[in-house]
Amino acid sequence: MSLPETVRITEIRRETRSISTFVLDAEIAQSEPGQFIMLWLPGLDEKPMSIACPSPLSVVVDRVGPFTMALHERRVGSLVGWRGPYGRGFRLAEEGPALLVSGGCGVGPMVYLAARASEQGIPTTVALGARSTAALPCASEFQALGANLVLATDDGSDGYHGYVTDAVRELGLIDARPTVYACGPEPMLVAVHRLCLEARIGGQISVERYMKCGFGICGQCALDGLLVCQDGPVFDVQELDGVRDFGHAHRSATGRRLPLR
Amino acid sequence: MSLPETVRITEIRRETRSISTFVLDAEIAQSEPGQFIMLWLPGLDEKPMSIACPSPLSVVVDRVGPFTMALHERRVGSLVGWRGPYGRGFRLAEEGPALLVSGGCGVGPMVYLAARASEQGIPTTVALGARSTAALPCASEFQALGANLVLATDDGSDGYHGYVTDAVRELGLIDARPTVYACGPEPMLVAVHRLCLEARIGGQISVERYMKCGFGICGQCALDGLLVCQDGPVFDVQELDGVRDFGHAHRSATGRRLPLR
Amino acid sequence: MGHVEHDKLDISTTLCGARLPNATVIASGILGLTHEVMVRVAKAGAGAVTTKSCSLNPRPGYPNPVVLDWGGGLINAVGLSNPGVEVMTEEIQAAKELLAPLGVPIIASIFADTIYGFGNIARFISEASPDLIEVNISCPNIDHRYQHMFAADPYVAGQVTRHVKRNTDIPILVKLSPNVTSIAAIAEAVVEAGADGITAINSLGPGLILDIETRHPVLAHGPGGVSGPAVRPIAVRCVQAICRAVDVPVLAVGGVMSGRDVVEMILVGATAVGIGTGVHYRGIDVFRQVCRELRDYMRRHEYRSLDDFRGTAAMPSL
Amino acid sequence: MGHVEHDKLDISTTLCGARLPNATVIASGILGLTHEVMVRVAKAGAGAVTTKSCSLNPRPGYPNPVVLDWGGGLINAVGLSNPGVEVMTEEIQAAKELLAPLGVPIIASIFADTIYGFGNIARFISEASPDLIEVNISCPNIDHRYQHMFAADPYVAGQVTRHVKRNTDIPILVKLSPNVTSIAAIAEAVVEAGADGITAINSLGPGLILDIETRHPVLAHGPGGVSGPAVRPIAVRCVQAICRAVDVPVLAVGGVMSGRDVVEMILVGATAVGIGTGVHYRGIDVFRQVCRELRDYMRRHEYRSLDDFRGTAAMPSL
Ligand SMILES: Cc1cc2nc3c(=O)[nH]c(=O)nc-3n(C[C@H](O)[C@H](O)[C@H](O)COP(=O)(O)OP(=O)(O)OC[C@H]3O[C@@H](n4cnc5c(N)ncnc54)[C@H](O)[C@@H]3O)c2cc1C
Ligand SMILES: Cc1cc2nc3c(=O)[nH]c(=O)nc-3n(C[C@H](O)[C@H](O)[C@H](O)COP(=O)(O)OP(=O)(O)OC[C@H]3O[C@@H](n4cnc5c(N)ncnc54)[C@H](O)[C@@H]3O)c2cc1C
Ligand SMILES: Cc1cc2nc3c(=O)[nH]c(=O)nc-3n(C[C@H](O)[C@H](O)[C@H](O)COP(=O)(O)O)c2cc1C
Ligand SMILES: Cc1cc2nc3c(=O)[nH]c(=O)nc-3n(C[C@H](O)[C@H](O)[C@H](O)COP(=O)(O)O)c2cc1C
Ligand code: FES
Ligand code: FES
Repeated sequence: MSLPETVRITEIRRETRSISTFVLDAEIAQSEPGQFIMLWLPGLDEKPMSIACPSPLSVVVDRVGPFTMALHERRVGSLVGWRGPYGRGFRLAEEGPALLVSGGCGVGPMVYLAARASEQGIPTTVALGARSTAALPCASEFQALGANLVLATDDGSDGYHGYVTDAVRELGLIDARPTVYACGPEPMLVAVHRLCLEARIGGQISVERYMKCGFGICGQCALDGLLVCQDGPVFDVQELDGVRDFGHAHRSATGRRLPLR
Repeated sequence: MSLPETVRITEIRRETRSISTFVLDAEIAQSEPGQFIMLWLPGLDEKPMSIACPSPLSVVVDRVGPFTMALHERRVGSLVGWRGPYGRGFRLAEEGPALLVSGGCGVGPMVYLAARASEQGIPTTVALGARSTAALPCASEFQALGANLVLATDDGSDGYHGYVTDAVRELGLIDARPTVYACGPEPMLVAVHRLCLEARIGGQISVERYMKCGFGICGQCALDGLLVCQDGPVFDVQELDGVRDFGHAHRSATGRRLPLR
Repeated sequence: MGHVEHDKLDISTTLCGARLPNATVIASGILGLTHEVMVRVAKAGAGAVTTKSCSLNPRPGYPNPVVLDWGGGLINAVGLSNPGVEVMTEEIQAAKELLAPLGVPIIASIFADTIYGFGNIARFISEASPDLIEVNISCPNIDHRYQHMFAADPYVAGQVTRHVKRNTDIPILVKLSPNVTSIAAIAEAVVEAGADGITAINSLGPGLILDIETRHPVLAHGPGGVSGPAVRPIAVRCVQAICRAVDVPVLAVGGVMSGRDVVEMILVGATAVGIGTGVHYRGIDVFRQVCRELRDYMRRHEYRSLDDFRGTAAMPSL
Repeated sequence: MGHVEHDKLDISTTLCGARLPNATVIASGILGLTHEVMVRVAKAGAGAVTTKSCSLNPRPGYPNPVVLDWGGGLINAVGLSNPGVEVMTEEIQAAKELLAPLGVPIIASIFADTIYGFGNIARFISEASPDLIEVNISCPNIDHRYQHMFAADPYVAGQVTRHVKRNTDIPILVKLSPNVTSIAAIAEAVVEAGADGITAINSLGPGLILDIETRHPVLAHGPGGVSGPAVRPIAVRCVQAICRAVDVPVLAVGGVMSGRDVVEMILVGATAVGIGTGVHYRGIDVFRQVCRELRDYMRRHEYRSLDDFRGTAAMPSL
């Protein structure tokens, strides 16, 4: 059964100008970092959102369009629906350190993953990229979890000046041969993908595609022959090797293939 | 779910000229003596039959009309359907001896009950009534179970000459204040009912009424406000006290109330 | 505003003039054969009882199996067995007397195989003075001699309604079938013809289930009407479409198992809610349980009566 | 007679001239959007693949939720989203090439909002040379501007069929709706008009499910078509009625989850069997699993091919 359960928003934490964390009056009994829920605004629409915390269920949402804007207008006490968890999440490698690479709104699942890594005593570095200081979300959460935090801003207003993937490379963050976990804009993911293959280190990458059902029925989220909602959203670097659409094309609500960005 | 399961008949044992035991390739995981199944002859009809043994599932069937006649024409290997168990069975009293009173085709549940009583080490007498010796079913089964067997025949060809209830009374079978369990023609049941009330001993009586659903939905098996298929077929003597239809009226397939016999 | 007291919650309703202590009704064909059992159902908490559909003459119905649980609900082809109007009249009279002190009304369900026949049976059954008459024009298991159900054609459905109205002063509910392309169009036709209210839905289909080992249908009749949880979304949609189309009370039936389901029906506009298959899943006690769940919902939402939320479902694109 | 060898069991079938290595087909609207995924489904064991229904122009469909699991199956109102015939033609061509070595045919599903439109889209899609064309005249979630589905009226259904036939040489299956009083009458009309085969059923209803806390329908569109286990008895009955009424192959769809369900459809006369919601319950691997279960049944009954038992259901009273 996957009917949305409607629950109240119990807390809204502003992370940046456009990103907030929404805490719901719900718990997910079993989930993995990287899995997502479908978040429903009754009468409007329903969209995939990564689980940032399973209990209380929280999502970190960037205001980018009609749905996320409407969500940002909701107040504590508003009713929203959710169903899930869906998809395949990150599988934390037991050996070696973890390097979490996150850009933009890709931060949600990383908060959850960092918490899980911290629980398991895995030494963790979080490389967080954004346009500017003001757009860097959840930095304090990562610090509270004991992660080593590396910031990168496009405008150099904080941390490394430039792309987060360049920071990873130039600051030697892969020297310790960590397993890399990445979530964020696709160009960043492509860079991480290349990095992992070149350095021959393990990597897992969370990919976004347009979703309708969320559970492997509609075919809307196809990435070549892969279904992002069910086979992903997290893929091993190897699984994405040779995937034609990765970094190149996504599909609109009609199913039409469109070049990325 | 109550769809009939179709299974093969694995054995047919002739008990009397008109009564046979049919053994099916099926087991009932949990049941009580007195509970019944609905036995289906695909393309023909489906009728209630008491469980004579849960494993392998067996019924003892008297040839009285079209359905039972058709069943008696089936051979080992024929497919029949069954669903159940249904209803409320006998609840064996832990204290004191058991007296099983059975007439005609009421013998099926008694075989099961005697087996249960024997398992529990309850001293058991079985009073078995029929028209003549040739019509006395399952006598050897009861003996094999170690029950004290009292026979009664209408024509005196074996055992007590007369009704089985008179045998019970006159042979002092209730002197040890047993709990009485009865199944058979309704006039016999009425006599047992009266006997139990008069002697102030516990009694449980299995009643038959026309059944359609077998699970409390159609209302066809109504005995006053009781549903025989669900509240019965086994009732405590007390529950039947004051029941207007008991011994007096039953209902046909239309639901019309008709005088008994 | 504080919480509404549980016992101040009013779950009564008025259905075509009949006052129901609560909005639950036992559906026709479930336990409605004899007065003692109907009284037992009322005592178990039903707000109204409906008789098994009754015809002029007694009918034995089809051989068994006539109803089975197939996993998603029930499938039935009972063949409209009933003892005939003469016996049913007595049952209704006996029931009325015993139901009166409970304040529980009785609905007499009738059917016939001709338009005129419906008028006849309505006249006869009226002698028993049931509180309401439900006109069953929608049994999916009719003999194949009749090309269509009466409920499949707006004109025929209207004619049946007219004949019944001409033969009784008791308010009538016309019971509709979901096995049509537009149930709203049928509803409009029967209301136009004088129906005081509508009952919807009768069983869905018919459906067909085979035993693949013997290759026989599991029901003796072959196909059978489907009811229970599997039909609930269809029933809710039908009730919603009817409530939007016509202005008479609707007795909503189909797959109602819980207080949640009752609420759903009332949200789309139902006046009262029938329960059939729910009796199988939750026992005769289903009425009391459902009422408790309904009250829990009302308390949580601070509704004091069913009117506070009846028909308030948000319907985007209809 | 000894047991039939498992690998000698022939579960292939011929559907309007197209040879299917096994009788299972993925139903339209399930994973049939892109050629890579369709090829994956074929590799997972489907005997044929069907594309998502395609229209002349791209359609984004309704907002989410468009499909949900409600317990008895799925409810969907996708709004017939598709990338339009131009893109779909490319997808079909790409798929054909990759499916050919597997021996798996492709069925192109089409729809339009006018009778003439159906002819148009049939002409365009034929350029991709799909093995079969499935004409979807039966989506229950069409815009309310259209009073009826095309599948609700024998005349209109026949006219659509005629226009499609005039515009293509590829054999066509017409996909029918269960939301009519007599699906057999519609089947007769489309066969009379030239349909080479029939697909039945499309989703049931529509149904409606509310979230009682917010009082909103759970689907953004409001009502939605019901599929899955809850509709299987209805689908079996429809297929049985169609097979009795007309003499063309029937692709049976609706609630098929297991080999048992495939057998049931074949027993009432189906030539091939579609699976949609089953992919949700058992994964893409459902095709392989179902074929194994089908073979187990055939071995037990010593059937060597589907012809050995097709249409052999005992139907008492129909
Ligand atoms: C698995 C997954 C997890 C996600 N997790 C998060 C998260 O934790 N936080 C967050 O802020 N965002 C997340 N997103 C992205 C989020 O779903 C979109 O930002 C949101 O749908 C935008 O909707 P909109 O109406 O606000 O903007 P729009 O203007 O409609 O769209 C903006 C962008 O979002 C994408 N988008 C729109 N609708 C969908 C859809 N139905 N499915 C997928 N993408 C869509 C569009 O392709 C477009 O690129 C996730 C997406 C996926 C696929
Ligand atoms: C709970 C219960 C347990 C039973 N157990 C046994 C048993 O173990 N062995 C056995 O031989 N018989 C048993 N019976 C009786 C058996 O069901 C009938 O003998 C059988 O239905 C007769 O069918 P027929 O077509 O052969 O005869 P018919 O000529 O149709 O009927 C003969 C008699 O059986 C009764 N009967 C017919 N149909 C039904 C029905 N659907 N439900 C109930 N009674 C019916 C009639 O009232 C009539 O008195 C039981 C009945 C009930 C209610
Ligand atoms: C065994 C059975 C018998 C029925 N008999 C009748 C009947 O006689 N008259 C009638 O109008 N409806 C009859 N129905 C239909 C129910 O009244 C009801 O409309 C239908 O079952 C849907 O409701 P439910 O899902 O709550 O059962 C019958 C249903 C069942 C299951
Ligand atoms: C999400 C979803 C989308 C569907 N889209 C289409 C469609 O585009 N065209 C069509 O003819 N049928 C469509 N259907 C109906 C299915 O093809 C099928 O007829 C129906 O679901 C019944 O089969 P099932 O129970 O196996 O799912 C869709 C069904 C679902 C669940
Ligand atoms: S979103 Fe529907 S298959 Fe992935
Ligand atoms: S046989 Fe149907 S209620 Fe007892």
